[in-house]
Amino acid sequence: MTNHAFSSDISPASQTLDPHELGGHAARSATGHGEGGPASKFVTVAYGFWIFLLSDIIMFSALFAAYAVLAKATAGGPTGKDLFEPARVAVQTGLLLTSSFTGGLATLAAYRRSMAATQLWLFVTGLLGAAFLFLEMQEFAVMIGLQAGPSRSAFLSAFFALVGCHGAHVSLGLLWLGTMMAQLWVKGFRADILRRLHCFGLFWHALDIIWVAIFTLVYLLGASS
Amino acid sequence: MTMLGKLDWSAIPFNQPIPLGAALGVFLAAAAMLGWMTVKGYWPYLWREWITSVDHKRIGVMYIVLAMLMLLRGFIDAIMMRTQQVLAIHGPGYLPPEHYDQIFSAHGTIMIFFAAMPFMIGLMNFVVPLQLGIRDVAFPTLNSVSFWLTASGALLVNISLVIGEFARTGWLPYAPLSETTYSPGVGVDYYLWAIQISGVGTLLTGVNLVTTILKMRAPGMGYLRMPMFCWTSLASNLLIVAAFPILTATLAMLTLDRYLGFHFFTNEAGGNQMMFVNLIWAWGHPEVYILVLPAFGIYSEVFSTFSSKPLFGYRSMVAATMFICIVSFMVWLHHFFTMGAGADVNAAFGIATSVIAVGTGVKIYNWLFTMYGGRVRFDTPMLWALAFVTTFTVGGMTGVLLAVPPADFVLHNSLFLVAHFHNVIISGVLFGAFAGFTYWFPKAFGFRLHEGWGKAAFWVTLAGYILVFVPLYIVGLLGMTRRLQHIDMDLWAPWLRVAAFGVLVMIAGAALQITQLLVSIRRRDKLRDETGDPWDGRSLEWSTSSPPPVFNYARLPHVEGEEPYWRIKQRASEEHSPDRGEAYEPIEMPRNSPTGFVTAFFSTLIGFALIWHIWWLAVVGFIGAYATFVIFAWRDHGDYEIPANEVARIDHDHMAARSTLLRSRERPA
Amino acid sequence: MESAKSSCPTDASFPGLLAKLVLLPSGCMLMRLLGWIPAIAILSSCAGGVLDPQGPVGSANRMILLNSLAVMLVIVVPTLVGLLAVAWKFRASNSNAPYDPDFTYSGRIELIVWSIPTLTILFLGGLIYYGSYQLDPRKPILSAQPPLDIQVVSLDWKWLFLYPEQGVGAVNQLVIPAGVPVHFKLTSASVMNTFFVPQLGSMIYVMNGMQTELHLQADREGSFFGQSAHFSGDGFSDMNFNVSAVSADAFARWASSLRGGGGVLNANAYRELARQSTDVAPASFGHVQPGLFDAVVRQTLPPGPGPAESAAGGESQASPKALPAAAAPMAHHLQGEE
Amino acid sequence: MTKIASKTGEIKDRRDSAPGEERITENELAGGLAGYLLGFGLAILLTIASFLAARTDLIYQPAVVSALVVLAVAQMGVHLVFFLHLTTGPDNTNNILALAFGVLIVALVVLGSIWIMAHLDENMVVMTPHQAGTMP
Ligand code: HEA
Ligand code: HEA
Ligand code: CUA
Ligand SMILES: [Cu+2]
Repeated sequence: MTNHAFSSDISPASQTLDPHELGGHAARSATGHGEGGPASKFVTVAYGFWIFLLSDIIMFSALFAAYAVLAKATAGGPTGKDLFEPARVAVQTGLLLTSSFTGGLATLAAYRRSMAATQLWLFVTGLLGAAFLFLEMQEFAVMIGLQAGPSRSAFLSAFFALVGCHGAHVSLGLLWLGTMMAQLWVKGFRADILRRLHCFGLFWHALDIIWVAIFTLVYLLGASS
Repeated sequence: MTMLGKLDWSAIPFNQPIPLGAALGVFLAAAAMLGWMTVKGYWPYLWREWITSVDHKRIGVMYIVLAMLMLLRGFIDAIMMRTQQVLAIHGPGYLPPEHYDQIFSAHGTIMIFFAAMPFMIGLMNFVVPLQLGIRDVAFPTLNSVSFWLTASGALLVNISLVIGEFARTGWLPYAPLSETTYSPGVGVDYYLWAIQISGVGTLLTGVNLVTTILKMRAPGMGYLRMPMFCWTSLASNLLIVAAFPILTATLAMLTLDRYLGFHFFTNEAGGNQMMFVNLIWAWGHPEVYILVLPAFGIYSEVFSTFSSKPLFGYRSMVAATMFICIVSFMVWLHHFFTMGAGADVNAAFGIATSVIAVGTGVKIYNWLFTMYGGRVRFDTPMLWALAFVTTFTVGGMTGVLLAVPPADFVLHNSLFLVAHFHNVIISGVLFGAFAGFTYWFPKAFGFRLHEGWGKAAFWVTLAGYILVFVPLYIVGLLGMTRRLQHIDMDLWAPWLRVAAFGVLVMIAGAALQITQLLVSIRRRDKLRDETGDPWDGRSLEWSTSSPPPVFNYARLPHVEGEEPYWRIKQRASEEHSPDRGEAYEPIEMPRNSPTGFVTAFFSTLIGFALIWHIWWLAVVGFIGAYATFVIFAWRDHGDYEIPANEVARIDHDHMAARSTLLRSRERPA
Repeated sequence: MESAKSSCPTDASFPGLLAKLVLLPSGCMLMRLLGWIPAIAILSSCAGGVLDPQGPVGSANRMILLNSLAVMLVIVVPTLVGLLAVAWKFRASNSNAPYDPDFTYSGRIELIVWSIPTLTILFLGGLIYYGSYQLDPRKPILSAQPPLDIQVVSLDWKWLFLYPEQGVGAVNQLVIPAGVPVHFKLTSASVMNTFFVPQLGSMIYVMNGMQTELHLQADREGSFFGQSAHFSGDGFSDMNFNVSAVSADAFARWASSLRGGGGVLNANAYRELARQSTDVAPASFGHVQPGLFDAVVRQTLPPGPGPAESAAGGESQASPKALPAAAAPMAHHLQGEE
Repeated sequence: MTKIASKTGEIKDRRDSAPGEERITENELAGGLAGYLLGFGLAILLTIASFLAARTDLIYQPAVVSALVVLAVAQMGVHLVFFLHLTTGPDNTNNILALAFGVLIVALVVLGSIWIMAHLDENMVVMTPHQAGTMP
């Protein structure tokens, strides 16, 4: 794992002959399409997780579709404009965004094999995620207290399901994070743990992307229209 | 009673002799089976070699065994429906509505999710890594988890036979019928949790196989050198990855409605029932192509092998496959043309639907030209394939007819529709499964299935199939609607009698098929396949022994063109030696793991607990599942090593058998 | 959409075409067999069903159905014949057939193979496009006669028909004047159902809290079978009704005879009716409270209660009066007779 | 990981990167920490812009939607490029193709559903309870 061959992976000769790497699929030469034989375990695991994330995003898309269709079905109850608090959402966004950034820092630290820094940044990431989650739970509690729980109207059902599903993902992420930090602590930078760490990074960034869609389509549009 | 949630003695159908008898029968059979295995001391063997196995071949076989059991269960449901409908002409028949409604719902659910899907996934699991020339799928342990979650879902559906009831809503629980107001019982909950749990398994399979195909091919196996079955598997698994999350989300919404008083699809508080229909078909339509695409791949292999020719128009076939894969996501509205979306929407989706016929047509013609100029051998797999192309073309045509909105306005939900989809599913998927089963059986077990019994089963099943479903087309045109528990129209009666007779013929077909299996097992020594290549095959799986060693290939094959195995054979028969003469190296293989089995155990527990509102048990289940994951993640050694000399020894025997074969076969120029 | 002629297949263009198809490669058994399957269906359908339409919409449905089928058969039948012929000709035991394992690609065949289905679909696409617009269920039927308005409510498990102009209503019995376009507005009191009279044509879903529309017309007097085409629960199999198309005079007489009679459908009676009940005999109401249908659509009248509050007896709780036998042949278990 | 031949004789594809792999950025202008910082900064700017766009009167109101959508798409792009290290390089082809497939499906499902449901709803107009009839 310590031998990181970067640009040298592509031999200088091939670079000059084929600067845009559009060359033919000469037998046995790796092409990025798997013609060189099975990919490394790291690539395989990360790619598999990537596919899983895409499927997860498609699941969210069904929830988004439901929200879009039901957003007006307030059944005489409160609307988004009545309920949403832009300030809270702004703070939540800041927290999640920063946690994505610190997650990146953790990845970099792991790349440098620095245990202390990795653990520290993972911890900060988790902390920010937990703070985000806390604000979200608080928001839900407030809404339910206002008789604006998920059973009030189809709009609120769709809202709670969509935002709640994201929240559930964040919670699962925290559970995963905690488990993985313990593993990292006990077992060190082992190949399988590094793979999981990498997958966690992908997961966390993807949650951030989904949040971007949520704060735009649910909160900002809901509060503005 | 609160300890057990909603569960009490009334859940067991003491007052209904038929389900109770069936349940007792199944229970006794299962108990006898378990007892027998205990007495014989088979448990350690089963645990070691099967239950905890992460070998893609073993998992594939287990999928197929599950599928065949569920096929039998679904078939029994079908027999009950066909007989009920003839006995209930101007009468009540023998199945009251509340029971009959469960039967067609269970039939559809079981056939699609627990017979057809596992059969196809089992075949893909078994074949794809072999055809790609690799040692296992990308994530072997996950593969085992997938299988056991599927089994867990199947188990829940079958438990509903004994404890409680199954959904009475049809195989897709349209809201608001499936909401608590109109379905207060546990039937829909059984459906929801069974499908959610097995759905997770299916999704993971999709991820696994997509990754395997895109990232794990033998050196030199470029995309355009993959056998057709790998391409259709790729398409099918891409569809799984894209469609199953929609199903998960949709059923989750219904679950929230039922459990937590949400209002996605209820009549009250602004819920929108049409949204359920929309979302469920956004999954449901791709689903039917998830089923049929792998079958198209099987047929491609079969046509090519038994015509002794490479597949005709390979690139076209690839293009058509990916075309179907994408377009199948743009047509879902054709299942609710009659909901009233208006002319614009209907026309757009009608045209998009019929466009799929182009991709499928191309495939049909390419199969035709594959036979053209070949030497067609009518072995059982080829018979299934021929029955498929012909009858499927008719079923596809009636599908296109349904894609014409004004025609669908009078055929929707009629028995014409029922006939359409059995016409495509049985010839497409079921015959494909049978063809693949017969074709790869020798690879899996080292001996062939008996041809005589196989052909008899084929002809009888084909006859039964036509006798059942042609009459259904006709009664459909006569206005008969689906899911009728009793019938009052004399007009339909004669055709229903023909269909009932047809199902008797089908029973004979199924009996012949089971006989074929039993006879073949008894005469396995005569049917032994020593060479690993019983059909004069063309793709890599035939180059290893039957059954293949755990590691599939002692040395990964180096692919230097299309149909690599065919080339190896040709070269070898010229050189009179299959051996490349390279040295053996030790091989690392993944260790067995009980993770899948244990996870599924806890999932079943969670499912059952949630169905019956036994909340504490659900919590226990969740903790158990989490602990299982942590323990799995904590382990230090995921792989074990097979030493080089062991690999050499295993491979040597195979090579010896093979050389004799290759020398004995003369190759046409 | 002019009115349909006699409905037996002798005058439909399709069997002629079919006969040609069957006779063309005379001697091919399989062709005959395949040709016979739809033929049988058509022959037997004289007695009722979607190939025996009794109104303009149904006729147009059938025309489009048969057109599409014919177009597809033109290429599907040769395909089937070709498949079996090729398989047989190139059987391994036939030493006369050439073996050409290198015949794996032909640009010309490739082109043909993609274009044949494409062209067929292009034609079908036109049919789909124009058909969808012409037969949109919401499109009124062109007619000199002003349309009759009928409101339809599906209940668990029976059909309620309301005549807003006449102020009367009926359960599981639909009486319409022949030759007059009918404008249906439909909704459901509980779960989804589909309103479908095979011999009149197009069906449409009904849903609670929503209103769908449908235009149908019966060209001749007669009695037709109607049903729900979407499963709606345990009583679904009995959710059928008889459609009596009668002369305009008879229709007027029927309506006024109802109006004179008893049976009041107001909110309370409706609530009773909305309870689950199966195998409900046809019944009628001489007075229907105005605005009832809208109240159901707007959910001012709540959705049906489902199994929870339903009477165990399975008998309709409303107090309807049996239909006057003179106006309409009343039968619950309808036969296929005309 | 990038050894040419492993113990089992498999040849690893060296020009194949995992999604998000850190080494991808080594050849890029803003690699490592710089890349994360840049991405973080851009994301913050875009977020602020979104919140402002939702409140300001400077944008023609009906067009606020498009402003928000554009900003969101831009922000997702920033995340993909700077945090998930997606590039158009040949080593990333598979990753991008998978993403494109996912985006296509998401678009089909969301836009298709909205289109279908809009038509269904429009054809089944129900008046609001306020306009309800005179039933008791
Ligand atoms: C994969 C899907 C699948 C399959 C294979 C089948 C197979 C069959 N189906 Fe099914 N069916 C559905 C999917 C399927 N069905 C669905 C989705 C519905 C809708 C449900 C709903 O309304 O909600 C439905 C509904 C349905 C109905 C209800 C119609 C109605 O609504 O009125 C009927 C009635 O006859 C029916 C009949 C049959 C019959 C006779 C078969 C037979 O063809 C079965 C034949 C089986 C065999 C020939 C296998 C026997 C062989 C073995 C068991 C041996 C295996 C062993 C070895 C290989 C060694 N089906
Ligand atoms: C494996 C399963 C499978 C397959 C492959 C198909 C294939 C097709 N199906 Fe089917 N379908 C189902 C399973 C399947 N279907 C099920 C389960 C349902 C009902 C579910 C329920 O309601 O419970 C259903 C319902 C269904 C409907 C809804 C009807 C209704 O509810 O009212 C429609 C409507 O468009 C339809 C159309 C089609 C079309 C156009 C194809 C096409 O893909 C067919 C293409 C093939 C051909 C056309 C033949 C070969 C082509 C040629 C030889 C070329 C030349 C031909 C022409 C140009 C016509 N199907
Ligand atoms: Cu359905 Cu409106
Ligand atoms: Cu479909």
